[in-house]
Amino acid sequence: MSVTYLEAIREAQAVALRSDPRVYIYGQDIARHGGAFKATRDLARLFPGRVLDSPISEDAMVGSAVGAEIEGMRPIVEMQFADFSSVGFNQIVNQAATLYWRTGVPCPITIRLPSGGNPGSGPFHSQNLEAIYSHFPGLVVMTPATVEDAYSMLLEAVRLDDPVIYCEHKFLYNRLKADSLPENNLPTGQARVARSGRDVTVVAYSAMVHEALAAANKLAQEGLEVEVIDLRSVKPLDLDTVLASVARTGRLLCVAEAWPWGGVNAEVVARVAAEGFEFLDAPPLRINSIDTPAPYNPKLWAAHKPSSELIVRKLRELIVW
Amino acid sequence: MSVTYLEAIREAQAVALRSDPRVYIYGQDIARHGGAFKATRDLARLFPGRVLDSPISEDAMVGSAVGAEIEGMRPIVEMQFADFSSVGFNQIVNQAATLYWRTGVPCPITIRLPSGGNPGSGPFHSQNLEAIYSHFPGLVVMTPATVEDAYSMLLEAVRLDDPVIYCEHKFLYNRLKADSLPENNLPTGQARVARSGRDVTVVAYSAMVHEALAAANKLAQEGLEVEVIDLRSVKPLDLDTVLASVARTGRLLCVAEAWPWGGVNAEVVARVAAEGFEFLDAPPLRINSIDTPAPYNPKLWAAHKPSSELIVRKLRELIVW
Amino acid sequence: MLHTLKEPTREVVPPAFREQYVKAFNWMILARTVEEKLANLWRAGKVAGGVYTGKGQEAVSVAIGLALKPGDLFGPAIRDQAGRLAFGEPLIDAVRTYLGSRLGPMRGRDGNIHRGRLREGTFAMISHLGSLVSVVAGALLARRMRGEQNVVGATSMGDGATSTGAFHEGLNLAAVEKLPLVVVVTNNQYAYSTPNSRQFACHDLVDRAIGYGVEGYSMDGTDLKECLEVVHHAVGRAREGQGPQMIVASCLRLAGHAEHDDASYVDPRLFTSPLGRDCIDVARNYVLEQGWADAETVRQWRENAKAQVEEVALKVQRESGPDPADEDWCAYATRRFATFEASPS
Amino acid sequence: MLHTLKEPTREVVPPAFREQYVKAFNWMILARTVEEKLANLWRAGKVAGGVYTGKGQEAVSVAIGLALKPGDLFGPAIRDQAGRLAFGEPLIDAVRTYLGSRLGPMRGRDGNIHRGRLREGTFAMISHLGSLVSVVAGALLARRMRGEQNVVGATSMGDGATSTGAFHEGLNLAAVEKLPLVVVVTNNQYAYSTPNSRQFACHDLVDRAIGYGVEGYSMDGTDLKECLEVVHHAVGRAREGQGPQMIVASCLRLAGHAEHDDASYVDPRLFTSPLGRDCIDVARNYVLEQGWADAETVRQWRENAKAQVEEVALKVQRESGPDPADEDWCAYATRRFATFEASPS
Ligand SMILES: Cc1ncc(C[n+]2csc(CCOP(=O)(O)OP(=O)(O)O)c2C)c(N)n1
Ligand SMILES: Cc1ncc(C[n+]2csc(CCOP(=O)(O)OP(=O)(O)O)c2C)c(N)n1
Ligand SMILES: [Mg+2]
Ligand SMILES: [Mg+2]
Repeated sequence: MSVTYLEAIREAQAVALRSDPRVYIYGQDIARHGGAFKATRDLARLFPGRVLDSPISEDAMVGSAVGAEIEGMRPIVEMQFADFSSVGFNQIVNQAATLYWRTGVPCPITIRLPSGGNPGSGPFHSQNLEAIYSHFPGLVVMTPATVEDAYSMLLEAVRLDDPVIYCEHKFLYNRLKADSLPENNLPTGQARVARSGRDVTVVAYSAMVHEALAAANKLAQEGLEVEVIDLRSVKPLDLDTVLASVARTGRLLCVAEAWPWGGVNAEVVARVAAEGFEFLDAPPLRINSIDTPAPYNPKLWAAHKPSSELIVRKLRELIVW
Repeated sequence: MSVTYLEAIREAQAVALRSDPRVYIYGQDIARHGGAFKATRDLARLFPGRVLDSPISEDAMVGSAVGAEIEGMRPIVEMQFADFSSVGFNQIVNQAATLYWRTGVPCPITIRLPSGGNPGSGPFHSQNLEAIYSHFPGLVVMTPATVEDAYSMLLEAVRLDDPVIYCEHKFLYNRLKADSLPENNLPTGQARVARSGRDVTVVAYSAMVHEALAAANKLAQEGLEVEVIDLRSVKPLDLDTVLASVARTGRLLCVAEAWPWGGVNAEVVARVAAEGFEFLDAPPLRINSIDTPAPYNPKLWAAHKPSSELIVRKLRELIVW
Repeated sequence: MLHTLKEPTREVVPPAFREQYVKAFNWMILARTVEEKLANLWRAGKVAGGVYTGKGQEAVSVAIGLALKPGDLFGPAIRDQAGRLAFGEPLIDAVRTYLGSRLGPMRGRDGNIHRGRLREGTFAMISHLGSLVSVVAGALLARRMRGEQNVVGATSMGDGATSTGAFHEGLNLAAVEKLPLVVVVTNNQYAYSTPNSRQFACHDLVDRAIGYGVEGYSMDGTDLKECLEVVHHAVGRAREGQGPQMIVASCLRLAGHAEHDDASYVDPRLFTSPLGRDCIDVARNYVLEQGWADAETVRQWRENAKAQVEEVALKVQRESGPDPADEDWCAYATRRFATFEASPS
Repeated sequence: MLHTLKEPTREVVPPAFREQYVKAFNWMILARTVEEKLANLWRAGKVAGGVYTGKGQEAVSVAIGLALKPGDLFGPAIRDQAGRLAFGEPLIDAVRTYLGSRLGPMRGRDGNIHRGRLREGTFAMISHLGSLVSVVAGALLARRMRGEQNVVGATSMGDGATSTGAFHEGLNLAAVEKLPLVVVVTNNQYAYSTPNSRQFACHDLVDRAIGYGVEGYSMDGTDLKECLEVVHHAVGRAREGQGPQMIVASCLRLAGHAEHDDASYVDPRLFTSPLGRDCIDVARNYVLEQGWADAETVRQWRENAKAQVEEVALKVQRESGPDPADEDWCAYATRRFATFEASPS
């Protein structure tokens, strides 16, 4: 048996629905149609009345999920694309994120954001918004990079008593496969060493983990040992694992597909610079997408986002600093 | 004559209306009532038909401003509080921010965000959203800290061909006074050395510049020379001025009222760490508000945000590192 | 689909209604009294931020609180002191929340009208207007999914809030799901300083009901009798499974937007128009007319309200405020996540 | 306030109308033809992303484009190929934009239906449904402030887009300002896979008009004659200063949501209902009936359209795509701001 990243997401939802009567899923075209990406394929049939098509109303989708969880449910909201969560933004950052802090009543909702670029997706179907949501207190932001994490982190998202922004990367949906789904996994808030190496640390998350691994493989042929850390969740962010790595390598490169101003890369670098200053033998560097919207044309798109080639080049600079 | 920060904002709008027939102002309660904070006092009377009350529709307020500027106007949109821009978020980050890049047609709109905390304002009338807007390509984000900048930067915002998020700090409205308004000023994208010093660099913006200056005054009595840099705009962000300062002092503390994850502080630290690594004699540090919503109770609020006392303490740590 | 109960029959008044009316009137007095006290505390510099009162809107608000039953849900708006009390919110909640007390339901973290007791069915609004509509709708959806029958959720808002996308999306969602949601729009002619003419262009906001496919009513918000009848009827329809109900009440905001606002922008003619009637005066006259109480009894009721308010205000002012040092600075229910984020101190 | 022109008189057809009808029919054919070509290119792997066609909706769309005059404004939606052409968008724009050409109006930066020529009055939509309503409204506000009379702005959307807060806020704003805005809602029974029954609960979306205080019309979107008449009338009313106009056209989406979608969720009975009529067939029959052309002439028109499309497609496919190396990676009109932000390469 082989299972894709997308199937893992579907399967996690099936398990959540099966094992917890409080779970339901709400989103556009997710019932009979199984969703724009088929992440809920068949679930409406298997779980009647618990997978509901919503109107095109992202604000109300999120607001209603908050109301439902106050009354004891554990909703999963599917945004058709991460980019459209901008319309539900207010309910996410002001209603859901603050609820527990204001009232003491937890807010266990999961919002799935199909994120990131694909050739031909263009400026409004390619966004990476993890930095936006991480800035707001009260939100948990997950960014699974593997089939295993896509599965186990979504299950954990549903179990957690906090609102979770679950950023699933569309580029990985059908490209990533695993042999089986895990029974257990690291808890959220713990990063993973995706590849060990002693020369330089690359911190990445979501699809960029794979670009980083490709770069590491490339450089391994030249005898360079690159350690790759997969953050898994970007809020909370596991600095300990990063620091332990930088303490060994002395060198740090952060890679993210998001735009360059602020965001995960800046946060990681700022923390390492503050708390691991003495470990650093070279300036900590960052790679992001270019500071423009994501272009539609596939060639432009490929140049807009970080690639393994670019990572290789930057690592070569870094290593000789 | 003495003029407050708030009066400077009103005056800049009066000048813009007077000197450019394309300028109009749109917002809730801004016409006859002169706005919740009186930033448009009397302007509706002085400029008939050009200061318009909007319905409570932040999405449409911003959308309509984009439409109007496409047809040659230069709108100023007043959000009643920065916090409510979350409802206009989609039109800001997707419609306005991308317009020039997508179509080649510039997007000269100014969105005024009354920002920041005041005693008793609570979680939804205190927010600092500069990090959110800075993350999106295409937006200019201004954070004036002085009466002079409040005036000249707002005039520049209206003149610029890009969408400007103008973050005016409510705490400064009536507390800050100047003798007169400037004829000229630094251009946007250029930071200002608010106070010179050779021992340590504090980078701040908006209201926190004054907390930093208070801390610097305090430490000056102990013979410590703190350099304070006022970023003025956080996107674009003037790294050169910051680097030049850190090159002299070797020490950096960034102070912002916004939440800790990501944001201006992280961006500044990450850039300095990358481009000024060899200048740093100590870890670059940050101070932000606590990672919860801003509390309503004034005592809690005072403990939630950075204060000059906290800055003094951190600087003392930093200086002996 | 559009019902108007503008002229309900006034002849036969059953004893149960009399009891209801008198109870409502007393809640209205208590609401007015506590808000006057809060305004005084504000003028004395004891309340941070603003004080927002429901003066002139107590009849509409109390009718909501009384039409709901225990187990129902209520999402109040800015001017719902009367409805909150009638639905069961303890009087002390308002005072504690305005004074930022740690003992109040918001523990000093949020203030004034941003309060609620979620476990008792009163939602705590965020400031963003319109955003409770979908929350209450979602709560009703949950109740249905959990198999609970016989529940109603009501939410209240002003004329201005109807211009928000959140209102539209929330009501439409509720209509699609045919949820037992009662939306009460109190058209007090202004949203802060903005008159109806700059807020909407339809003849009456109730004209929106048909476009959502929900039942609509307009009522005189100054007349407690009409308010009790119409809201009771609409809540009943919702409870019977007739789907969302939209009520538009007309009246005038008889105070500033908040205490700091002198409301000088209000058209003075409105005060002398039928919209400008004070619903408490109208109710008092009705009670006297019907012979349900004499002037002395009404005076007694007022004294009683005053005594309650004074006692509570005194008590709360004696309570100590929150201490930042033992504040629990954690925005996460998952406590271990708190340690991950830097919190300078 | 609610007009229905469901049964316009069909007797007298003035020559100007005949000319208009035939012109419209030809634009419809051209739109259908170019979209079929784009679908073919997509199947051949030459188009990245999706292809979204207006099959079955050409009558509504073309009526908008033809009712507007040069100098008017148009904010098209997903399925407005016909209206775009009729309003003056060059045929090549569609092909270039779908193929990501640098020479198209979006220069490869945005694709497919996300195109426009702002200086010629056609707005370029972002993906977020409903968000053009306020943009077009604001453009009309600007025209008024600049003293321009006699201008109309039209914007188009689907049934699903009416559930967005943006639609509500935009139309309400336009109504308050009494702007010459024509909103055309094409109810093609589905929003992607979601049927009307899960999207709204009112009887007919035109029932929303009264709640905004705007004039409303419903029309048969499969009948070109009715579309031309109703849209012409509404645009005229807007131009005369009667404020926003809302038209709801009924029809069926005769293709998938996009080419990758087989639309298997569509209720098959709809295809054989009056809603399922293909507006191009209806128009063709009408032209033949009226004796305005014979079958051979119609065939000729189709051939003509095909030739135009093939020529354009060939030309665009020969053009070279954008080169990332000389792409101008700058999101700011203020060019000096570009240098401030790191752009890795
Ligand atoms: C989305 C949003 N925008 C702006 C505000 C600021 N604001 C608070 S109350 C208010 C006026 C509300 O008017 P209305 O809904 O009529 O209620 P009323 O105060 O008249 O009871 C405004 C504009 C807000 N709270 N939310
Ligand atoms: C705010 C928003 N949410 C979701 C989407 C994804 N989406 C694109 S088209 C579509 C369906 C649109 O349906 P309708 O408005 O009826 O237009 P039609 O496709 O039927 O012409 C959806 C849900 C979007 N573009 N914008
Ligand atoms: Mg009002
Ligand atoms: Mg549709």
